Amino acid sequence: MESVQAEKRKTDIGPPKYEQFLHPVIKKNYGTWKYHEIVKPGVLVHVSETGDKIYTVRMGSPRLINIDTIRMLCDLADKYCDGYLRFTSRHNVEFLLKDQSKIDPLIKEIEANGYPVGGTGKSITNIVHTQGWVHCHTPATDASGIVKAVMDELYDQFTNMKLPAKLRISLACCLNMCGAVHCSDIAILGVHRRPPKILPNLAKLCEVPTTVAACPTGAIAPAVVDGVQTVEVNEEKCMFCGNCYTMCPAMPLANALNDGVSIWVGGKVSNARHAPMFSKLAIPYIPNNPPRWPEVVSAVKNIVEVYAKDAKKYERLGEWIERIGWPRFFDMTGIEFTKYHIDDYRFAATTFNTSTHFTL
Amino acid sequence: MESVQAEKRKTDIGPPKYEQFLHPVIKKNYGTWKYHEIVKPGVLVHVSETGDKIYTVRMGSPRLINIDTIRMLCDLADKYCDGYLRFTSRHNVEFLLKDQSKIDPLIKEIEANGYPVGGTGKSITNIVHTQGWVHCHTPATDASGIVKAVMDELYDQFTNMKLPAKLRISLACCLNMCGAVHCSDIAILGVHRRPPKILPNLAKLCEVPTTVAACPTGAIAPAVVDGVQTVEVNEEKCMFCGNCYTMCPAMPLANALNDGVSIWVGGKVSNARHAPMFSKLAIPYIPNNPPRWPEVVSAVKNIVEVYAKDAKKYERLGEWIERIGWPRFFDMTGIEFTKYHIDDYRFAATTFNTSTHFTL
Amino acid sequence: MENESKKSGTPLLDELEKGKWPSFVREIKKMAEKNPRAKDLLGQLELSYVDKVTHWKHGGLVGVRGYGGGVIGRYSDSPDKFPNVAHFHTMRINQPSGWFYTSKALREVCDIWEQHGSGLTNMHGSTGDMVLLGTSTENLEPIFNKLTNKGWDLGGSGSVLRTPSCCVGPARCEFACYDTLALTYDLTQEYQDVLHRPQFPYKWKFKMSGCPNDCVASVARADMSIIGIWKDDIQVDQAAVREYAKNGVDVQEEICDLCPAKCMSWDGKDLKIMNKWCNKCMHCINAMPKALRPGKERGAAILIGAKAPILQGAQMSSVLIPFMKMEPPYKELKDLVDKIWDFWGEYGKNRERIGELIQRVGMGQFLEAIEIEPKPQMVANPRTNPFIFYEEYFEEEGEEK
Amino acid sequence: MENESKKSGTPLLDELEKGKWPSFVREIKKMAEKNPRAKDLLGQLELSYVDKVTHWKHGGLVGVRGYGGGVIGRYSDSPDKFPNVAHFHTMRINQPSGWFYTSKALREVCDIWEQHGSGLTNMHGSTGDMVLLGTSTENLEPIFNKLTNKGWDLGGSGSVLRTPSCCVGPARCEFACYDTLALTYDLTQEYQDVLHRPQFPYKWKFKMSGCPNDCVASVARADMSIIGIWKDDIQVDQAAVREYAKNGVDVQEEICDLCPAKCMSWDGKDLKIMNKWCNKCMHCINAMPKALRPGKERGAAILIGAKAPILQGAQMSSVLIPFMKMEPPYKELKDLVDKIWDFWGEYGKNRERIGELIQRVGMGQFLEAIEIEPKPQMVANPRTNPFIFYEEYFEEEGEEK
Ligand code: SRM
Ligand code: SRM
Ligand code: SRM
Ligand code: SRM
Ligand code: SF4
Ligand code: SF4
Ligand code: SF4
Ligand code: SF4
Ligand code: SF4
Ligand code: SF4
Ligand code: SF4
Ligand code: SF4
Repeated sequence: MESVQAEKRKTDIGPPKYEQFLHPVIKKNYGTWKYHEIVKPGVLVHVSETGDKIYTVRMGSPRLINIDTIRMLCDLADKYCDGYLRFTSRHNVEFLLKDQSKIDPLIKEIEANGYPVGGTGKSITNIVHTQGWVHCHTPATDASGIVKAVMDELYDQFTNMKLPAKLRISLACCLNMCGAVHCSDIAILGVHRRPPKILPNLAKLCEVPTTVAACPTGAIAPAVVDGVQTVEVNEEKCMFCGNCYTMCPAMPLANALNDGVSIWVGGKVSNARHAPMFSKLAIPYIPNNPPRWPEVVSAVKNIVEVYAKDAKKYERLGEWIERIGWPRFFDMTGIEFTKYHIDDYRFAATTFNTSTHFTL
Repeated sequence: MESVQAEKRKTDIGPPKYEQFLHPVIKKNYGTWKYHEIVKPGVLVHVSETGDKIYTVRMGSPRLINIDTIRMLCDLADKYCDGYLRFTSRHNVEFLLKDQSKIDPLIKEIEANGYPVGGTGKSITNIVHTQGWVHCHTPATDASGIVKAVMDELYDQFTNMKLPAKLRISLACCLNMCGAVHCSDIAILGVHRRPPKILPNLAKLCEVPTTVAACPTGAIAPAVVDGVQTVEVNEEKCMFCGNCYTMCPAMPLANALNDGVSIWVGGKVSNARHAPMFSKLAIPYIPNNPPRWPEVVSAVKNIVEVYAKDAKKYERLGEWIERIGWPRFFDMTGIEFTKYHIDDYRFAATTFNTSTHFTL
Repeated sequence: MENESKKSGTPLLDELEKGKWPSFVREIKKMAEKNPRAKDLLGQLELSYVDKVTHWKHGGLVGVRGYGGGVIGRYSDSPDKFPNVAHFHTMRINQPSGWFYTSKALREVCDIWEQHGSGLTNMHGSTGDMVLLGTSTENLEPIFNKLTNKGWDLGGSGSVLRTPSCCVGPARCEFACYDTLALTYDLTQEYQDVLHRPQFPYKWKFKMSGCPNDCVASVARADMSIIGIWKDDIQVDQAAVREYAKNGVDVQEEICDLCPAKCMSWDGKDLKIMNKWCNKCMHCINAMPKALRPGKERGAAILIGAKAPILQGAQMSSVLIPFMKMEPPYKELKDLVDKIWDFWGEYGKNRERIGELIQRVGMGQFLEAIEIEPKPQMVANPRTNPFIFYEEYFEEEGEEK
Repeated sequence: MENESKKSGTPLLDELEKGKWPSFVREIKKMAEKNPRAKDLLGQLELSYVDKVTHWKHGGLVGVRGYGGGVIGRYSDSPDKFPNVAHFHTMRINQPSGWFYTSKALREVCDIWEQHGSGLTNMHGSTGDMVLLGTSTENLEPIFNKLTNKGWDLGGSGSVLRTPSCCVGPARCEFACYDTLALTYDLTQEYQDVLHRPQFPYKWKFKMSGCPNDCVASVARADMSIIGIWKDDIQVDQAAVREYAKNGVDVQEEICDLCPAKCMSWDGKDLKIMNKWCNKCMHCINAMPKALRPGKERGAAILIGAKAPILQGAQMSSVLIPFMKMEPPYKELKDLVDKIWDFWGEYGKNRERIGELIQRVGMGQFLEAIEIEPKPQMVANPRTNPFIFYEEYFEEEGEEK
């Protein structure tokens, strides 16, 4: 039985080879693209050395989509793109057309279905995000809900290209940072603010030494309470990273009253002009306020607007702040600067201002 | 007896008040200086709102000077400067003249005595340095000897002003860095390269726990050898900082064969244009080769020359390197890049290149 | 029990159907009309919106036979209320290079998922997988078998090679300096075993970007970031530059002044580039793609060590190999990877990413172990502290030690 | 014994009499002709040049009565060969503000030192003291008494306030934004007790620079660096700017383009400065001192925490107070200093400098303890890691904890 199954059961085949999924125009012109232009928001044309052209229509997606929506995308691909489509690294959908005249009808149909076209050039594209309350066990906030609320507000920035430069927003629902938000123009990060609880059955669920070792600040110590092996947490030393919970289910951090969201700014990934940069803390904490997190939405919007108004062409948010300086960033956005903004972790000393270069 | 002496004995009087030592022109124009000009190398004129002028003639000094030399300076001050003189923060001597016509005679006399005039403007001024074998117990090299040999070679850079910008050289004879060389255009730093020896009588001279705690890398552990309390050093963990010897005389590091000098570049202190910068490692090790350390001298000279040729006006050494990049710095100077150049201490990660910004 | 979620309604989530941006709530709701898992997900999510905490329990190891990764186990903490999501495991399906699909292939996946799962997906997960969101343990093996029969395989989870991903590269981008899709496919196939069966101290991620624009954010998210660059001169079409100038590009201000290497000059006629100073930032090429192109001698820079913040703070990858030719069979690259994995396997602690290990042992030691020459391109600047672990020294003659 | 050093000669040191730069060897030699201490120093130094190691033994606590600092004890490891430097202690004499002297005052010191010491000095030590280089224990007290009678006092050594020092400032510099000499004198007098008697965890250094050129390198070498700055607009004399331009200064290239804040523009006639962006780097003022001057609303920035590398790596001072008026009696400054010293005294470990303590407890905690508001000027950038020690939180009603 095992051997029969083993014969039928395929393993380690890897993904399908991409070549079979390439539009014929792409296959023919693979590696010979010469230049591109942004035809209009959401529409690109790539021109090959051969003279061939491929048009791309980019559609915004909530990322969490159902199979009927995927089938709808497939229908559109069949109708306009010879059955070919792709997704982007930021979870948008791209339709690939050889026929320019099909662009507008396609866009019309996409919009009729309730999806936007845009995200190209100097715009805000889709928010890279994570699971949140939809699927994860450690979130300090929801992911999709905030993303939806923020993108509703920034919708026009997706569908037009009027910003000084690209602006990338990401969200991660806990410090594990699955959204890798640490290099985003604007990052929304779920944070806990209370130390883990210690469930009574800890020693049954977790190895005490591993749990103790999990804490980066050494806040966890073995303990015996009422004769039972467990751990205790030095609350002074806890900075709510959640690593203990990752290692030990008996130490949950989730706390409805104190979980929430922090906002980070000025990161980037590309090497264009400025080397990649980490995002830096702008707002340490905003309470969770579902279903639409209005305070988070307006905080993000405020930053985008101040930036959009003041930055020069091509200047990413972090480049802009570097030019104007942090004092003016806090000044212009009206965000309060607190002791939480001053680093006190490993590399803290490297973030202090060791010059008189500042504005008053 | 005690009380009699106590009456006569003055304490806590502090230094003489500076005002009594100010040249009358300076006293009169204190705080009202309007601008200055560099008349020629080593000669400044400061002009007051009142129209008064004070001339300064700057004389190079070996810093270690005897009382007869000081008396000679006093004689010159009496003759040319109404008895007033000062020293600079880099240990040069400054003669303060109200009478322009006395400048050249003064310079002539200074030079006749064997001392140079210069160190102003875009030049190399005096090398800030430390005690070395002349007076300290922890040096890995001598101080005054290397300074003399290097300044002999760079003499013309002191007496003229043909560099792109100021160039500040400092020397410290051990990692305590009394010369505060860590922010110098070029720093010469004495280094040990062998772990401390452990003298047999250690426990008599030092407290073992304090000694163990002194080591930043945790290389020292208590030990018992032949029934005697002592310590042992894990050689793998030792980076030769010498802090153990500072705390415990029974752990000397000096090692004739392996002590020597390292060279550091690109630091600065002023806020002019670029914020202050640390010096960075250029050459990890050059053996001690007294009396004239020819390898050190030529290493320094090489860096100065490459810089002088390539940098733009106003560009300090560190600013120049920042513009051309470290690959080209090593290329142009012919200095070898080694694994020692790559930081592996606390902030190592912050010094890695996390971009594709480099030249090949 | 099914009634429970039906009755409750979802007033909070309903708020997220409003607004112009497409709504994930609507996606779930639509599926909820026919799929009980989707329905209970909706109910439990509403409960989270009320309670402001997740209702998923901690972890749980599940998977398909012979694999150690690819499935994220997930259990509801309120199975009584939401029995259809009592188990709600995610399956990560290894996406094709560059996220290219045909409608046919996608429909096949949808059909399988309709039959065995929630009908909900993430297109895609942030590592790159196609994420099938929620099914129960007994469905895992059937889904796996049906998927493999259609040519699909699982992606990574746990201490394995995670699903590699890449930018669109030469398929549709003129900037690509090497074939990101081919390399991604090749590495994925080559390393199937470590992708499916945990053999590492922790996770390992590869991400391939065709040029320094880094459209898969590899420098921020990959243990090894392979970023296309070129070695020779930027290709310039002066006529096309003039065309841009004529059409309103202020070449001095928008191009030359923003060049971080300050290696360009423009006299109104010709754009001159001192290529030996260019640091390949892409800005000028990005701004005038019709006129400028990367050089012809192309390959990639290899950077190492990015990761999320736990425990030491987030890291970006840093330069390990400034330039490597990137052509099949990628022997040089694979030799390098194998050496690094050997070192990591030997010295890495449990749950220690390569970037953390390098920091712990020191970059110099690491380079020596994997036999790579130190190069100044690796550092933003050489060390500033004097705490050097000198290894060479002169022997003292006749001295006792 | 004295013969020993006489016989040996100094062939190695003699090499350092050659060359154009004034020779410290000649300084010692000349003194050696009449001073036995200087002679033995020469001999022992030659031996060091032969042996390539120091011949001074480790430390040794000596001093003058009632003081805990100001003298560096030093003993030869070869007292048999060099009996006159068997003891060879250094005395640190607190220099006058700005290193201003009269010939008369200097001669008085020389006379005392001729009688009781080696006749050798450092003018000056790198902290700023006048350093009298080498005498024996029994001479300390007589020297001290004679010096104090002439108005001199000892400087600092050990865990005390070290001798404060300052740039030439308003005495001879048009850039000075406050009176560095007066402040230095005032603080030195105010804190005589802690300067002479160890009461701190470790050393504390003050350095005062009149402007951001920082001519005493305070940012690199002082636990508290007090650097003059201004608040309002740079004073511009446009006619004088034009004069510089006429005389060959390329105002665009040499001034505007090098302004780090890029806040200047030059139309060939007027130099415009967007002062609200200026970050007080001094470059434009340095380059055209006849035309530009710091603003009129002057004071100082206070930076904290510089030190040499042992143990954590070197640190520069960082901004604590972006702007403070700096006028006698300096009450605001002294209140601040007292608060910091209290905190340091309470929490500082033995041999822990303030900069290390701040790193250990965190700048935020430190600010709170000394009651200073956090300001964005304090940081090059806000934190990048998410490991925030939140202190505020909402209380859970009726929840057991
Ligand atoms: C489709 C996609 C690659 C993929 O394989 O999926 C892509 C495609 C292109 N990118 Fe990108 N980038 C894509 C994600 C990224 C990312 C990754 C990310 O955001 O997570 C980055 C790094 C962002 C960052 O720095 O934080 C990225 C930084 C760039 C840049 C640099 C922009 C800058 O000034 O910093 C360029 C150059 C430009 O736009 O001029 C660029 C340029 C381009 C070009 C013009 C390349 C070309 O010639 O075809 C493509 C169209 C860009 C446009 O939308 O205007 N692409 N691009 C990704 C689309 C994501 C989306 O749905 O919106
Ligand atoms: C006399 C002295 C102050 C004192 O109290 O003793 C002094 C005096 C002046 N400095 Fe200084 N500086 C003095 C040490 C310093 C130091 C400290 C050091 O080197 O250890 C620095 C910081 C160096 C660094 O950044 O590493 C320093 C950085 C400057 C600068 C900034 C230069 C730059 O571009 O980075 C200026 C501005 C300038 O020269 O244009 C300056 C300008 C001046 C001016 C022009 C100020 C004035 O208007 O009078 C003075 C004459 C400068 C000259 O020599 O050309 N001074 N100056 C010091 C002379 C030392 C010597 O003997 O050579
Ligand atoms: C599904 C996904 C988020 C998403 O919605 O897209 C995800 C979800 C989880 N991640 Fe992640 N990570 C996902 C991409 C990432 C990324 C981004 C990337 O790969 O580009 C990162 C940052 C980059 C990195 O690897 O450092 C990331 C950094 C983490 C970490 C922190 C790892 C670290 O070394 O610091 C953890 C914690 C851990 O491993 O224990 C983690 C753990 C988790 C776990 C397994 C929760 C846990 O503690 O065990 C999450 C399961 C959620 C669930 O129930 O489905 N996830 N995780 C992403 C994978 C989808 C896919 O396969 O395509
Ligand atoms: C004499 C002098 C060097 C010189 O030739 O100029 C000097 C000499 C010594 N210093 Fe220093 N330091 C001298 C200025 C400095 C400076 C520069 C400054 O003050 O501007 C520094 C760097 C700034 C700083 O304070 O961090 C400096 C940082 C050190 C250190 C490292 C302190 C630290 O926290 O890392 C030590 C080691 C110690 O304190 O144990 C040290 C220790 C020493 C000792 C006492 C040796 C020891 O291990 O106990 C040296 C005595 C030498 C001798 O026999 O005379 N010396 N020392 C300087 C004092 C002269 C004066 O009073 O004017
Ligand atoms: S960021 Fe945290 S909560 Fe969100 S999906 Fe990742 S591990 Fe889960
Ligand atoms: S949340 Fe982080 S800091 Fe707090 S106890 Fe857990 S592991 Fe330690
Ligand atoms: S640097 Fe070291 S060896 Fe030199 S004087 Fe200072 S403590 Fe002594
Ligand atoms: S020299 Fe430094 S690293 Fe080596 S044992 Fe001594 S204290 Fe430790
Ligand atoms: S990384 Fe470069 S090659 Fe890849 S899609 Fe982006 S711009 Fe094109
Ligand atoms: S790629 Fe960047 S660095 Fe190179 S020339 Fe163009 S703008 Fe300058
Ligand atoms: S720091 Fe400023 S005020 Fe003081 S001497 Fe230097 S330039 Fe003049
Ligand atoms: S002082 Fe510096 S920052 Fe300010 S205007 Fe002048 S050059 Fe620019």
